[in-house]
Amino acid sequence: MNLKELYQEIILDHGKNPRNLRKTDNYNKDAKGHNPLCGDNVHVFLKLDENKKVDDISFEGSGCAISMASASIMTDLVRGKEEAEVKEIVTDFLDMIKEKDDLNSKLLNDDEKTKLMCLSGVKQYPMRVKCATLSWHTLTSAIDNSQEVINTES
Amino acid sequence: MNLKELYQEIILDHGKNPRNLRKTDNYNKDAKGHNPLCGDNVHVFLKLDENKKVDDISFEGSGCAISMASASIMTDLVRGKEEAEVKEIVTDFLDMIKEKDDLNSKLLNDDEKTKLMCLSGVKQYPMRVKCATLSWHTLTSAIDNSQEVINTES
Amino acid sequence: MNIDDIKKEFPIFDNKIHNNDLVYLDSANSSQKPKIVLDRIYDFYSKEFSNVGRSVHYLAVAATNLYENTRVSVQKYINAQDKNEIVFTKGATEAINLIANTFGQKYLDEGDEVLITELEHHSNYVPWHFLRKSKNIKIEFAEINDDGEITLEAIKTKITDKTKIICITHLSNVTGAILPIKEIVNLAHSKGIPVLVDGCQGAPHLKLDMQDLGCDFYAISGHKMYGPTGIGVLYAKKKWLEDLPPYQGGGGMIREVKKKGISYGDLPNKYEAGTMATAQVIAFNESIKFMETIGIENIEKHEKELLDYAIDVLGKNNSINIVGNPKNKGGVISFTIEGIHPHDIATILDEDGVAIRAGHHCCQILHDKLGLPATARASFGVYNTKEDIDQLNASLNNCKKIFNLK
Amino acid sequence: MNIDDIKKEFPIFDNKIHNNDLVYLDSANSSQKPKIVLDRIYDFYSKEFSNVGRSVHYLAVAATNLYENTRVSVQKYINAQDKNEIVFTKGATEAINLIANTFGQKYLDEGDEVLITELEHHSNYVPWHFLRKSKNIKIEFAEINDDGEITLEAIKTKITDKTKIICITHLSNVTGAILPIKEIVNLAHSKGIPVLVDGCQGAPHLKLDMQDLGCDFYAISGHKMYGPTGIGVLYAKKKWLEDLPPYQGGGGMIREVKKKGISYGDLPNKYEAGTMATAQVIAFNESIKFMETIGIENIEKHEKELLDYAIDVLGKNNSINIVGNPKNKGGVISFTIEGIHPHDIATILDEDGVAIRAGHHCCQILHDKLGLPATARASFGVYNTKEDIDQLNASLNNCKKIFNLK
Ligand SMILES: Cc1ncc(COP(=O)(O)O)c(C=O)c1O
Ligand SMILES: Cc1ncc(COP(=O)(O)O)c(C=O)c1O
Repeated sequence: MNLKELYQEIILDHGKNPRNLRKTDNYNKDAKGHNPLCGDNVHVFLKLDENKKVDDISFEGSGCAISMASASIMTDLVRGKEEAEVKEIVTDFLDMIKEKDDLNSKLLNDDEKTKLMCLSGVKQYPMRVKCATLSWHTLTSAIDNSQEVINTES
Repeated sequence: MNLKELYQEIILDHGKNPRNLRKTDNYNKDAKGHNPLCGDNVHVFLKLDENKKVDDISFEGSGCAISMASASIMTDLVRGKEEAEVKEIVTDFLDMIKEKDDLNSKLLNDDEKTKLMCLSGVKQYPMRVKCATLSWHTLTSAIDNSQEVINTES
Repeated sequence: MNIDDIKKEFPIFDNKIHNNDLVYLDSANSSQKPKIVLDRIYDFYSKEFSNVGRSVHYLAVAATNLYENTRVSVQKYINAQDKNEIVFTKGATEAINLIANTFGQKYLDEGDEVLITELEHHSNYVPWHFLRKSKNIKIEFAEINDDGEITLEAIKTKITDKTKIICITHLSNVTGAILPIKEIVNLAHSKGIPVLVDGCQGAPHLKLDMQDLGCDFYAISGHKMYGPTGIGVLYAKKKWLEDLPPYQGGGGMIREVKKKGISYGDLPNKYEAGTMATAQVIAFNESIKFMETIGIENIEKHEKELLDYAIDVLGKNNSINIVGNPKNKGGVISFTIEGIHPHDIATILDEDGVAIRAGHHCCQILHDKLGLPATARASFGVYNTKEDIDQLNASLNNCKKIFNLK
Repeated sequence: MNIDDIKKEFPIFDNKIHNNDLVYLDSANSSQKPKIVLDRIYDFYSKEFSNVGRSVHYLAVAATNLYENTRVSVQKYINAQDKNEIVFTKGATEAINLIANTFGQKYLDEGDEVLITELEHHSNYVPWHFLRKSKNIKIEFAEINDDGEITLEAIKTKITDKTKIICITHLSNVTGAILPIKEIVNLAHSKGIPVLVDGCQGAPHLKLDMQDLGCDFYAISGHKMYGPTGIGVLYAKKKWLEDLPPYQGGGGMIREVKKKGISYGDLPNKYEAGTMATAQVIAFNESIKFMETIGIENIEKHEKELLDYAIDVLGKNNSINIVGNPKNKGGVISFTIEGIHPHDIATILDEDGVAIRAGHHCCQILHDKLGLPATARASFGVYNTKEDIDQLNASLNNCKKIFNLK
């Protein structure tokens, strides 16, 4: 295992200074996520325009470096994408964290992929995978408008 | 251990043909005993005369050879004794079964002691001690007029 | 399958009982444990121990994975649809109490009926009795026939508009009767009634397939399945676990806890409050593997052979009366000998190293019905042999000699 | 007392974690087990195994005696008046649920108040919360002071005419605060209110004397006392056990079972339904002996030395904030580091073989009050040493380096 891979500079940076940590005005979709193991909470706010494009996305919550960095990078990446595209990116990310070696989506440019791959260090830390995926599951829930609280324990 | 000591002829005889297995008419004291482990039940009926002497004693119930023989021998022995004497005999018997080598009560003649000592074989069978003592505890309860069901499990 | 080899896997048989080999015929009470189960407990505590699900350090991660592995093994073993349909309890008794309590809270009201059978173990009666007191419900008993069986018909007769749940044993721990669960479930479901199966005696001896049986709840005790004490399984269809309230409250079963209110965790955490029997759950995986390695079909076949042999041998012993004569019967023989109380039988047999059980076997209702205060019971496990039956019979003859019977 | 020798009695420390020695600082979560406990489990299953209290054969008699021996050992260890005041459960969580359920059934009605504290573990809150739902009772929280303590005064303030039971932890699993139980019990009893003590953290670390404490109920988890998982103890004064209704129904807890009704067995059987965690109970006797052999006074002294040392060392490490500062404190240190989330700390420490816990430690109410979503926690057992604390501190410095903190 390699702590250096887990805590890369970019993770530490996003963890310490998360982008989009605020509440979008006039958001039209949102969802809450919760990790009962560590007590981490995240609340994702989405504003889709009439073309279902992400006009704004933000989040509130607190958590470890991994979960904050993951939410921060995620919110940066999906702004401007369409709903269907967002879902594709989420799936791609979750697949990578779970089993795949790489990201495959053509919706992401190399720079974006590199950023996301920084999170792949958690693969060696099974108990921390949930930290990296919580905000992503919550984003899906927000898009699907499902009312349930996302719970990464299950 | 020695099964022969446990199942002496006299035990087998009393076990098969228990004396006083009936219900005393006009009894004035009674109590029920129960052994939840084996489901054995005994109901002891006492008729004390105005001098608190045992005019009649009987029992109903079903159980193993040891418990039937014990009740049978007990009821034979205490007939004609006074309440206080009955209690002394009960204590003497229980002491013998629990820890003492012999019976000490002067209220019992040698013949009676020999009969009772036949039950001492259960000492080597801890789980069977309850079978031998159930009716005796129940007799005490009848004399004391206590309403609770005697339960040898505790 | 070589049964002598299997017996060798159980360290208990290396011991002498009153200088005799142990003839263990009390497996319906609790089974002995193979060495791999004991080794697993030892290894877990000495190499991998940690509390489950609460810390992120190495040992905690390892323990949590091992714990969850058992859940998956059980799921596969009983063919449940989802691993979260497997809830660990401390035993079958707790599993049944869990359902009686939560189902009772939500679905039982004054006048409602719970249908059980005369074969039920106290564990599948007393928890329902509590509701009789607290909610004024009724308990109905489906009656046995002369062979000591419960037929589909016996159940049908007792179902009314008020029947809210049917709770039945898979295999009687006294007569050995195997109930027609699938047919009963079909009938019950056609009337919208859920079915709880007490699988204590079913799980160690019969092939289990929850999809085939179709029951809503199935309760298992690990210690009767060659596993450790202190571990049981409640199988429940997901819709029920999602629908019913939690049973015990504590750490691990919550989502969010505030002064004003509490929300509960997802399945199966919702039903696993507090520190669980971690080591026992982990070792239980080895019990499942042990049974899988032999193959439940082979276990069934072996025990059936023993049963047939025992019925034959004891049947020829003219003082012995076998209780019940079910067509579909598992490896349990309860019997009486006219003139010798079961307790005396058990004591005398023990002297020869033959361990049987005497009493009402936690089935007083059945014994009342049969008019017997107690019976003697020999029950089989995979380690038993025909020699065990022969020894049983010889020791029973010794009983008769001591009691001067012919 | 030579602690190095004691450490050798725990096989777990023979293992390497990520190539490092294990520094186990998660004993408040669950303690490691000495070899004698593991050996006892192994020996019991391989030489003496049988179900308890139900059969009369040799193994059953032996097992029943061993089982009851533990009850007597526990009675003596905690100085209970009667061995039947000791009820075995699967853990402290079940013990508290048992009382919440049975006391709640009988004595709590709409508007009644249960007084707990902000320090309580979810296990001593959720079971009472159930009654809030089913019976419309209220739960009041005695408040901590700035040092993370619960004072007698804090309890007094919250007692009203409606207070029906007070439920408090002996030793906080977060701040380490030891509560003035005796004084609280005296106060409560002067108003006729019974007191339940969550002894999960008290039992492994403090001398227990039920006659001195005077509480009505005391809940213990075996796995935190160097014992097996799946075993706990409920101590309850006899008058309560006689007075309260049974909790779970099943085999072993009954007296007579009829179709029309059921009567329950005597103590402690009334509260021990179904097959119990026999092997765990029997092995728990070795845990008690282990603690007795060292002497609880010596354990307390050793852990106090560790605690003082740790507070000194961590206190000098300027990024570390220790949560709470109770005057009377047990071997638990919860802390935060500004700029590093506790989960990240735990992951980084684990790489060095240092096992701590991060999270809310099943105390969300307390963490809410402190305004901390999570803390890191190091907790001690008898096997810990000052070197363990040094390694903890070194690894915390490594965290800071990775996170670029000074
Ligand atoms: C103070 C306290 N109470 C209750 C519990 C719950 O104990 P268990 O999980 O063993 O039932 C714990 C341990 O997690 C604890 O520390
Ligand atoms: C048919 C049946 N049901 C329930 C039980 C109770 O199981 P346990 O005591 O393991 O909870 C038993 C075993 O005694 C049984 O044979």
